[in-house]
Amino acid sequence: MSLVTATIKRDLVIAARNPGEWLNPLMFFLMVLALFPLAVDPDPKFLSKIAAGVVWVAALLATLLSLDALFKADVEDGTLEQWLASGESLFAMALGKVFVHWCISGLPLTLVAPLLALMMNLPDEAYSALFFSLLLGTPILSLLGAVGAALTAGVRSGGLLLSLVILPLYIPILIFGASAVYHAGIEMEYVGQLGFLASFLCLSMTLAPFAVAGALKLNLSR
Amino acid sequence: MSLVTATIKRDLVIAARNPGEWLNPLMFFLMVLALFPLAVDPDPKFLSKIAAGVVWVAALLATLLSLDALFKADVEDGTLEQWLASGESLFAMALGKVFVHWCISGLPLTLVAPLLALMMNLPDEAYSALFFSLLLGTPILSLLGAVGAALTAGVRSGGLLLSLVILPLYIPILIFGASAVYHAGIEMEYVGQLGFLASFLCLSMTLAPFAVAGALKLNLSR
Amino acid sequence: MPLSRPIDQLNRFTAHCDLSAHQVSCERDDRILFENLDLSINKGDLIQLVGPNGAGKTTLLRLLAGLNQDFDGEVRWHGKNIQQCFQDYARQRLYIGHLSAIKKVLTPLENLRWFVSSWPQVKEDDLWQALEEVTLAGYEDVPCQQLSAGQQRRVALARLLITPTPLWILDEPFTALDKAGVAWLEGHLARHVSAGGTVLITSHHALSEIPGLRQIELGVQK
Amino acid sequence: MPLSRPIDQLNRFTAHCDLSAHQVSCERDDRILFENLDLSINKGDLIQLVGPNGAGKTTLLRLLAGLNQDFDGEVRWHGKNIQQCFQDYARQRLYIGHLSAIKKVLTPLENLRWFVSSWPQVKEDDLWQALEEVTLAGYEDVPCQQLSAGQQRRVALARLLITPTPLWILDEPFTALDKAGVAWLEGHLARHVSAGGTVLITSHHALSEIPGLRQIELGVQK
Amino acid sequence: MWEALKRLYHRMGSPKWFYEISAKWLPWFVVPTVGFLLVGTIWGLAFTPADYQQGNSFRIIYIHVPAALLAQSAYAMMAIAGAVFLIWRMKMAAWVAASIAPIGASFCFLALITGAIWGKPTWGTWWVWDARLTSMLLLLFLYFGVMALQKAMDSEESAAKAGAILSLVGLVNIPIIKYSVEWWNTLHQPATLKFTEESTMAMEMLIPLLIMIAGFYLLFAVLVFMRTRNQVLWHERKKNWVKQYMQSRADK
Amino acid sequence: MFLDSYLFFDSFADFLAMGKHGFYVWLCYGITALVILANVVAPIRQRKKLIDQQTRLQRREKKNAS
Ligand code: HEM
Ligand SMILES: Nc1ncnc2c1ncn2[C@@H]1O[C@H](COP(=O)(O)OP(=O)(O)OP(=O)(O)O)[C@@H](O)[C@H]1O
Ligand SMILES: Nc1ncnc2c1ncn2[C@@H]1O[C@H](COP(=O)(O)OP(=O)(O)OP(=O)(O)O)[C@@H](O)[C@H]1O
Ligand SMILES: [Mg+2]
Ligand SMILES: [Mg+2]
Repeated sequence: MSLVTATIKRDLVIAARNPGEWLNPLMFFLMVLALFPLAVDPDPKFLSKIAAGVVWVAALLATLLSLDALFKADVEDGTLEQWLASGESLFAMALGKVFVHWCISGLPLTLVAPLLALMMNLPDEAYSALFFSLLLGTPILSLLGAVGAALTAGVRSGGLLLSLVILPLYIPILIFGASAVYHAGIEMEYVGQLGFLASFLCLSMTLAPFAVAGALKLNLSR
Repeated sequence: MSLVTATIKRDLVIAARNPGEWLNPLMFFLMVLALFPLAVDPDPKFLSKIAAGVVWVAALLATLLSLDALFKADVEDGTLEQWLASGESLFAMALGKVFVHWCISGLPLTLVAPLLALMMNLPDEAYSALFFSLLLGTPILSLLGAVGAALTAGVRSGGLLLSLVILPLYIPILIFGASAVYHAGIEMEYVGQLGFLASFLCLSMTLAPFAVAGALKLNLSR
Repeated sequence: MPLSRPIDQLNRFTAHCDLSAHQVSCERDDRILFENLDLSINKGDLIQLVGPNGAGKTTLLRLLAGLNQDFDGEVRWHGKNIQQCFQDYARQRLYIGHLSAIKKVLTPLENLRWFVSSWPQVKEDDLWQALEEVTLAGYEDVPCQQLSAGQQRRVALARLLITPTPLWILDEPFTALDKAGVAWLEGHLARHVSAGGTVLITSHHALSEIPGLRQIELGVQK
Repeated sequence: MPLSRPIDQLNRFTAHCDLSAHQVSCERDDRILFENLDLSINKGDLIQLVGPNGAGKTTLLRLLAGLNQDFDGEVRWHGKNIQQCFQDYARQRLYIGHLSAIKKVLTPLENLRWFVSSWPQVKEDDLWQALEEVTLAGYEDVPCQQLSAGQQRRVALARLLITPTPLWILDEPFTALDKAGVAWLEGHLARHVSAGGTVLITSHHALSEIPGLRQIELGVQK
Repeated sequence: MWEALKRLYHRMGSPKWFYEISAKWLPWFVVPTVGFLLVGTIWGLAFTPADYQQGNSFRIIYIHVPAALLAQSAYAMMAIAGAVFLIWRMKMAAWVAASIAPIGASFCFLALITGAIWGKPTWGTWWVWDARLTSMLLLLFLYFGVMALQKAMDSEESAAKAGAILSLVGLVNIPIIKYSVEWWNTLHQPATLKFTEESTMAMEMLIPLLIMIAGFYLLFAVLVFMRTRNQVLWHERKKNWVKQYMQSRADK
Repeated sequence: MFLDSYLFFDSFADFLAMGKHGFYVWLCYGITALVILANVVAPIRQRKKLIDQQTRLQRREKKNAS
């Protein structure tokens, strides 16, 4: 077993021992969704109109929050140092970490979103669009987020800094994701949006791990 | 100089050395505001309707995120242990910490919110309501948040757990705060909502520090 | 480390030490660490807890310092249960554990200033002298994150020179100190004891012969 | 700690050590830590870096391990710059720093399993034996957060029994170990050296006489 | 030719050379900067006729457009300097990148604030979620992210590398962000609010605009020079040439 | 002056008023002036501070050496 697969396995075991790691993003997602009707307007027609956007915003914020811990623990307890010392490919490591992160944040979120969209009175036609846009979009969120997390891993009060660094990069995904769902809701074509998400996913899958690896190396010279 | 004032001073110095501590919540606030038009609908009339709610939700989330670091650093580097060992009043310490937190998160947020509300096309009549509701509301957010932060201080991946613990407590403040602003916008009375916020502030100022002190003591028996 | 001046502040404390443990028992995870321990610690004692790793030295120390209430039996200060006279007890003993309570962004001087804020009689000048004595002269204005492991420990130990408490409770104080530092600390402990103070430490380090030295062995039964 | 079985794995490594530093200089914050250092480390060497706190021992160690590139000069492994043959070098040396890379929620066994994942020849049985040898038998299934400081260090040191690398680079490995542990580790280092391995450590601890022991003093000029 | 370029590159990598040559160049930049800005401002404010639709408020264009153009190209320059630093480890490039960040951010801020002020008389509102405004706002966020990251890092080396990585990731994303925001905007907002078309701009309005654009770019160069010179002094403070330089200033 | 004929405004008051848009135009130009000024002053002050600090340091070092 190589160090990469061992790390993936280890991180999944840790997540299994700390159910909070994957339950908390879900709960946060749920709560942000619940805030809107309370703060703005609980009228079902109104909600149905904003559902697509709000679900996507909530998913984005939930992912953002779970990112903070992605590398921080590894930096603090010396795991990352051992990674760097081991001489194995940081690219593979980055991809592995992102994969685990997606498994415990993006994936559960994607699976649960259709249920929660019920609360927001999402039009019936939009459910499949919601599911597929999240399925394609959340890995991008994890990939881009990992870049920010790696950059801010060694930094005090990194959580907010991370949001600052990452949010502008998330905008295109938000726009296309939300618009796919919205268009599905008014029975319009949404293949284009999904296509954009898919190609962006490919792009970020090839480029983001490089940036992550470079950023992690910053911890070398501490 | 007592340990409480020394701590307040020290924390303010630290915040001054790390401008991120108070700038980042502001930036996050701004960004969350920007997400909504992008994800939902940029139509000014529509925005003007949801402005009150969205500004309050964004303020709430920004405060929430800045809470994570409130006690965590103190627990990890042993400062809290020294506090407990010193035998000084934990109530005073809790109030002091909350005060500093409000100074570097709630206060700047309150001051900047009217400017940002411009971008959400908030009705002209609602500005003073926005300001005063935030002025009364953000200290409550800090106080209640400190309870959650103290409870989750010793916990791994506490950030999200904190949100879970705290969000339900934030709901009433959100409802009254947002409704004050919304009512001001449609030229209705909003003194009642502000009155609620004021009395809730008094209540939480007397009770929350006890809860914080109790929660911090949990860290004793580690 | 040269001792450049008479340690006048050692004689500042007026109270003397009278700490006793009565039938103290403690178990963790079904393993009994110690059982029905009786202990009496008085003026002029220098007590070293020894024992293999995991014997329960840290646990006993924290319990005697009043930082851990998860045990059976009683710890008394001048005949009273320490939890009943905690404020009084806290002002007469100094606890330095594994965590140093040092803020990394602050300078050694600023850190010390916080530590002594409960003792108004301590002068600014004393702080400078204390730093000089632990050979940190010249580092007064360097943020602590730029100090080496041993230098950071010295900042924490500088408190032994300025806080006028008779009882010192130290957990592994020799960690990370170089030879000169160890010699200095041993000398300093001896001086404190001979001036009527009391010291309670854990250390795997073999202390040189100091009058009054008593060893308590834990965890031999294992 | 009884040595219950012959350490056959020590002879598993085939490569031998040939590490050299050429004109290495390093400065931090305007202070020169060392200048134009030449060093040659070969098979059978046991090198102890000594020097006062802040002399630059850790810095030199990390630099020789290839974990710090912020210096002038060159470090070579078998005549090649270590950055050019990093993968090769990394597989032949073991670095254990201040941070232990131990995940607190995992058990000692799980932690070890991760550490050795790069060496497929290591058997599960070896892990159990290694834990037994560091007297952690019976703790295999206890989460590491419940272990004492010294026990956690033993988990990290158990790697010395299983990873078949000729060169060991250890930063303060004696920290937190009890007397028996120190004696065991000294013996183990001696055995490694006599079996043709190489050890490079920093320690303030006075090592007993071991054949091949060489001390390098840093930071005397200060 | 190639050799000459290579020599120039190596010299640019030398902080001392840069410090000395920039001292000679600075006046040659400052004078035209002041000239262009003065002429452009006076011309734009007092001599061009008012726009037949927007009246005199259109005079804001002489700040707004140059600032907006500059803010965008400054980001690209910062990212490219970052890349040069990452690839060739040229420290000068890192210092230039660090100097550009606050300047670019302040021009971005200028574009936004003048746009907002201009919006009030023309559109009756300070802010609308128009494509260009929104992507400008996101650009400002990108700048802030880079600056905050650089500030948060303890070591200068890490700060430079982190800033470079982030600005490169941002550079890849800028076209994507712009494209998505424009696509989103055409979706939601039919063209009710539109900037005046550039092609229809009269010559007498265009010339001062071009002068102002030139002035802003020159100003940018001057500011980058000044900041980079400080960076050089700071980072090279232990080198002999800086010590001697300080000494000679102290003796004077 | 010959430029007078090219001037758009008839009087200085007109110029200030900018046909009801004076507030917006002058606000823009004012803010711009401030931002540019701040951008110019900041590096100058930084440079001064840096040089002061370094020369003081060097003087101290020299004193220590001798
Ligand atoms: C906060 C508000 C605004 C922002 C952030 C903003 C942003 C921009 C940007 C980024 C450009 C450069 C476009 C390019 O690269 O080609 C630009 C150009 C321009 N803006 Fe604005 N703008 C704002 C408000 C306004 C308003 C209210 C007007 C006038 C009614 C206006 C008129 C123009 C004109 C005439 C141009 C140049 C024409 C062109 O390049 O197509 N802007 N603006
Ligand atoms: N948080 C905890 N939960 C459960 N058990 C714990 C916890 N902390 C410590 N223990 C157990 O208590 C025992 C004593 O730990 P303690 O830290 O007091 O040992 P120690 O004598 O200080 O050892 P060392 O010499 O390694 O510092 C250990 O065996 C450990 O397993
Ligand atoms: N991150 C850093 N930034 C700046 N200076 C640093 C940094 N880390 C260490 N230093 C400086 O480098 C010097 C050497 O530190 P190092 O940790 O190598 O010392 P050491 O010899 O290991 O000391 P110790 O015995 O206390 O462990 C110290 O004086 C410290 O001030
Ligand atoms: Mg212990
Ligand atoms: Mg060290």
